[in-house]
Amino acid sequence: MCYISNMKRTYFDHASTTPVDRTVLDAMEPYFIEHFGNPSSILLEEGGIPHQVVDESREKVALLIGAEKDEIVFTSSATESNNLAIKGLALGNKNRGKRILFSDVEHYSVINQTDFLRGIGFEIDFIRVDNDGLLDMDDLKRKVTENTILVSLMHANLEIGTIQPVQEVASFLKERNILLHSDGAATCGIIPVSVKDLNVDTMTISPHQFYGPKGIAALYIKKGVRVASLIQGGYQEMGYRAGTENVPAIVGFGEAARVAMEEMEKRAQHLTSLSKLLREGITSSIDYIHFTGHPTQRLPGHVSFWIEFVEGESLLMWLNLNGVASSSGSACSSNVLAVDETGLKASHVLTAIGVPPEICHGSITFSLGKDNTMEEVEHVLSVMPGIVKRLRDMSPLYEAFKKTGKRG
Amino acid sequence: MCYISNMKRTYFDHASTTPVDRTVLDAMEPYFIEHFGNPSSILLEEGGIPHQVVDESREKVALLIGAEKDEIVFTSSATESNNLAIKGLALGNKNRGKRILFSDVEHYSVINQTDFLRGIGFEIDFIRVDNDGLLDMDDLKRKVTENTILVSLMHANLEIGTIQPVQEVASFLKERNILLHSDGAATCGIIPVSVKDLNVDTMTISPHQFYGPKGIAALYIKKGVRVASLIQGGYQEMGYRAGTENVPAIVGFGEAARVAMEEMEKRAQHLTSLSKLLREGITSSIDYIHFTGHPTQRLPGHVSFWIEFVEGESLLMWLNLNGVASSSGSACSSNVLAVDETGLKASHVLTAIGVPPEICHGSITFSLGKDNTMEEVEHVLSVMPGIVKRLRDMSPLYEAFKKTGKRG
Amino acid sequence: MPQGPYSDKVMDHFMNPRNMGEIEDADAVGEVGNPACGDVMKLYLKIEDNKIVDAKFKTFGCGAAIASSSITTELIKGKTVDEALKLSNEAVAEALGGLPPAKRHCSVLAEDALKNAIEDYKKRKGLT
Amino acid sequence: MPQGPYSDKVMDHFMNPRNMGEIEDADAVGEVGNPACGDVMKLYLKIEDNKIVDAKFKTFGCGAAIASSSITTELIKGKTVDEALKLSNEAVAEALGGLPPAKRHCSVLAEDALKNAIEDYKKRKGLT
Ligand SMILES: Cc1ncc(COP(=O)(O)O)c(C=O)c1O
Ligand SMILES: Cc1ncc(COP(=O)(O)O)c(C=O)c1O
Repeated sequence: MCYISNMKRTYFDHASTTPVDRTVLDAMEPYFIEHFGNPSSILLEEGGIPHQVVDESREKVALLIGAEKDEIVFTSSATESNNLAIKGLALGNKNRGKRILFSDVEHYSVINQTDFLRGIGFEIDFIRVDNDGLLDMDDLKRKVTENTILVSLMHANLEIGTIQPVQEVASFLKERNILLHSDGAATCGIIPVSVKDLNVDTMTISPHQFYGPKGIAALYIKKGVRVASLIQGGYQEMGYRAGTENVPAIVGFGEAARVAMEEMEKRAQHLTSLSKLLREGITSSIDYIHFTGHPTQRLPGHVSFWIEFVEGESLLMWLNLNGVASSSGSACSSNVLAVDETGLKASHVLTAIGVPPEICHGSITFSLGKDNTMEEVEHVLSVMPGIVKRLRDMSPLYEAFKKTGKRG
Repeated sequence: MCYISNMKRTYFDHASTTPVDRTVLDAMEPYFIEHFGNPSSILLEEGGIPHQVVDESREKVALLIGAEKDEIVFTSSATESNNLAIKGLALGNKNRGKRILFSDVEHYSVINQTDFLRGIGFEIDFIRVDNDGLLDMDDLKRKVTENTILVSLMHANLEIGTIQPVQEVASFLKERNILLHSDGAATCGIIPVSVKDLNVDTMTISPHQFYGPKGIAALYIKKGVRVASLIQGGYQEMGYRAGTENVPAIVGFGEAARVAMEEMEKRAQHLTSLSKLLREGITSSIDYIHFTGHPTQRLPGHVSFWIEFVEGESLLMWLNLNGVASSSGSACSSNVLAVDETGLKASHVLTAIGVPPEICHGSITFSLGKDNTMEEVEHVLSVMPGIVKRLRDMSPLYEAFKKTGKRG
Repeated sequence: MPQGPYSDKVMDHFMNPRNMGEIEDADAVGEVGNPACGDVMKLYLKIEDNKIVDAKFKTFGCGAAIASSSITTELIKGKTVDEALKLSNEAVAEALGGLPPAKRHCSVLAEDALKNAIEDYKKRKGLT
Repeated sequence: MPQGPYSDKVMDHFMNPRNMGEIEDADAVGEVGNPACGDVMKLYLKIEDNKIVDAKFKTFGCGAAIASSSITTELIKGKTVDEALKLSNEAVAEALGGLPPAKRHCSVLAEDALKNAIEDYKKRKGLT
């Protein structure tokens, strides 16, 4: 779909995935060929270095979130971590109760477990969020029952950027002896995270959102918390997750974690100043625009909004044609390759924050990264108004609005 | 544990893992940084090439085993593939019955699912093998009941090398409408495999045994067969397996599959001639040695045995000190880092083929690879007799045997 | 360069929509879709002697919806009303070089918009 | 180079076992373990004036078992029988620079072999 070839790209979709840092890739390289050995073969010379570097990476990942080394379990993705956490906590604690609560804005890798969990005897309910995307504490209190064993509340949502009051929720739950899983895919490696302060029982960490490799992630499991394994086999990852260790990816994860800790403050400052400009620029040049998520409790470098009379996928495609990569919670774009139309529902996150589906037709998320520049922000600001105008000129809804002053 | 440093290594443990081929790593490289995009972001230019190469790799993997492209689901490891296959087939077909049969020689990633499956209401039974490790068809027939929905029979076992009569078992099962999963981690990419001829419903494929990367594997799922997903989330892998695709690893898998197909015959010939020499050499220089597995229906380049009065771990360690990497089904070596002694049971595979535990104390497996040489075989043959003598001289069991002529 | 989910034809019509706009004195107007579902198509026809002499559209929707509207105006121009009525959604999708399965409903929407407009025409003419 | 599961001390005793062999005219012999479990240790002692003047072993088993036997012979040589009896498996493991958890039983086996040999000695002397 490259019509305007050779155009310099402005990548504002770091929430989706990031390139691997050169230093991270360099760290990984020796473990494909030179030190390719199986870390479980510890009686062989070939296993020695791989075993050791897996251990060192575990330490680095633990440091990033203030955990102990043996509280870190490597998995293959944030999705797997979320599945291990929720199914594992559910199955490991099923004698204490069968009721599980998800926030309304959890990622698909949490909410789409609902059918599986119901199929094996659990009961799922959802907790509301307010218009800024923050968990509704009153609704939480209403929905917690004697039978409740587990709550899943993500640390931050990548579509709207809101950071949840995880610590506050944890305090409430601990008093009732209810477990708390938090999906930190959007926060760990990006903002400071301390699992001890947050007081969570499990937390998902995903390096391909902070310049680490894909195909690897981790789950923090607090010492003493019972988590049943989802994938059984050999005795890797202290029995929580079987399968030969993906050594190069684990090493890359460790290196990405180390660099992220070192540069976190610097990166966040850069992101915050760029996104401030971006937001201000959009606000002043486009009317009928609505920013989503919490105004201050949000991810750095994250700007999300929807625009009246503009459909998300078309906007995303036009931005792309102008060299800008963004993402869209639009009904269409997320699942355009689905086998049928069942994937084409409005974003559950937008619905949850009360965005009216008859006026909003998809949001756009710009998630900036450490290598983005002021020039890139200016480029986006220079193309946005024209695209919006073009799409509105073409829209019968906008035509009707102009004639009647009425929406929807 | 490198006491004899700088010694040239003879790597005879390809069954455990292989180095990544240089051509495979070269193929992977562009997808870490240059084409790092998320393949699901197909409306972005960044997603185009990643999406396309994932598709091409799927095709290459399919070709390797005679499947259709859309019958290949990427997972993170052979272990995950076995878990997806067995739990997925069980849950996807639970209305038809609750009984599942495993062969006695399945890998841990199959047999260690027993507790999980029983916990969600399934019944597991085991099918015996004969002394060569081949499935006992009579025992299969005895154990199949009306309630049986699934049998798991690996294609070949990496500890003893025996290749199972999968096709024959499939024919028997198809008549009874029973599903068949086969773990092809030891065969796909090494010997010719046709899922159509074998007539299996699902099959595991693992590239890190044939010079592909770790952290990626696949499950063949025959069209029309119901497999429930184990890891839910976004709509990747046709819904069978959620999570952002591990693009570089998938590309490496595809490339390894392509090269494996091309070189399979050449590699097998080389392996067969080397392993013949190795076996003959060992036979003529060491007494009281017992080769395991089937004499002819076995993996190329695979030599496995146990030696009376010689303990497996010590033998493995001495081989290692002499520059030779092997693996051992020895009680000790496999789980020396386990948290307690529960891992120190005799190999279930040796027990299954009727090796007496009071005489056999661990087997050794030499699994050769494409880059091994005649000189390396000769090196192993030159050090083996001395090591065996040394360990026997030290053994009170051998002392007793020499004095009394009695074993055990 | 690799192909995205959309054919070159879809991309061409998305980027350079044909006959986009309004016909002030249209002889027929069709409007289908629902803002809550994310797609609304409005089709304007100028009809002389039972022949479609001009067609324009306005569409709110995704790339496939815009392309489907655009190609539909091209396909029907110069056709008689009866010929136009025979235009199926499959023909629209085919003229676009195919649509992803999840986007087939966009071609259906285009067919519906056309039928709706022709109904309007017949109603105005007192033909129904 | 990275450390394997075993300490340098264990590796040293595994590769260069001290006092390996038989004492033909031993004053005490202890044998513990079970072939089916994979470890058998045999300890030979030469005892004069209640003092262990020589000790040798033969061991069938893993690296940790061999090292545990070897270090035990070193630790008890020159000790009185009563002093030797105080040797604990923890002391054996400690003298080896530690053992992996799954291998602790090997030091227990060494302690048992020693106790077994001293029992044999006492029996021969009519001390029990
Ligand atoms: C909050 C959150 N959790 C989990 C995931 C799943 O990550 P992956 O697809 O890498 O498994 C995502 C993906 O964007 C996410 O945003
Ligand atoms: C036959 C078989 N299946 C599955 C596996 C598991 O492979 P992995 O550890 O790569 O998941 C192995 C590992 O050696 C194996 O031999």
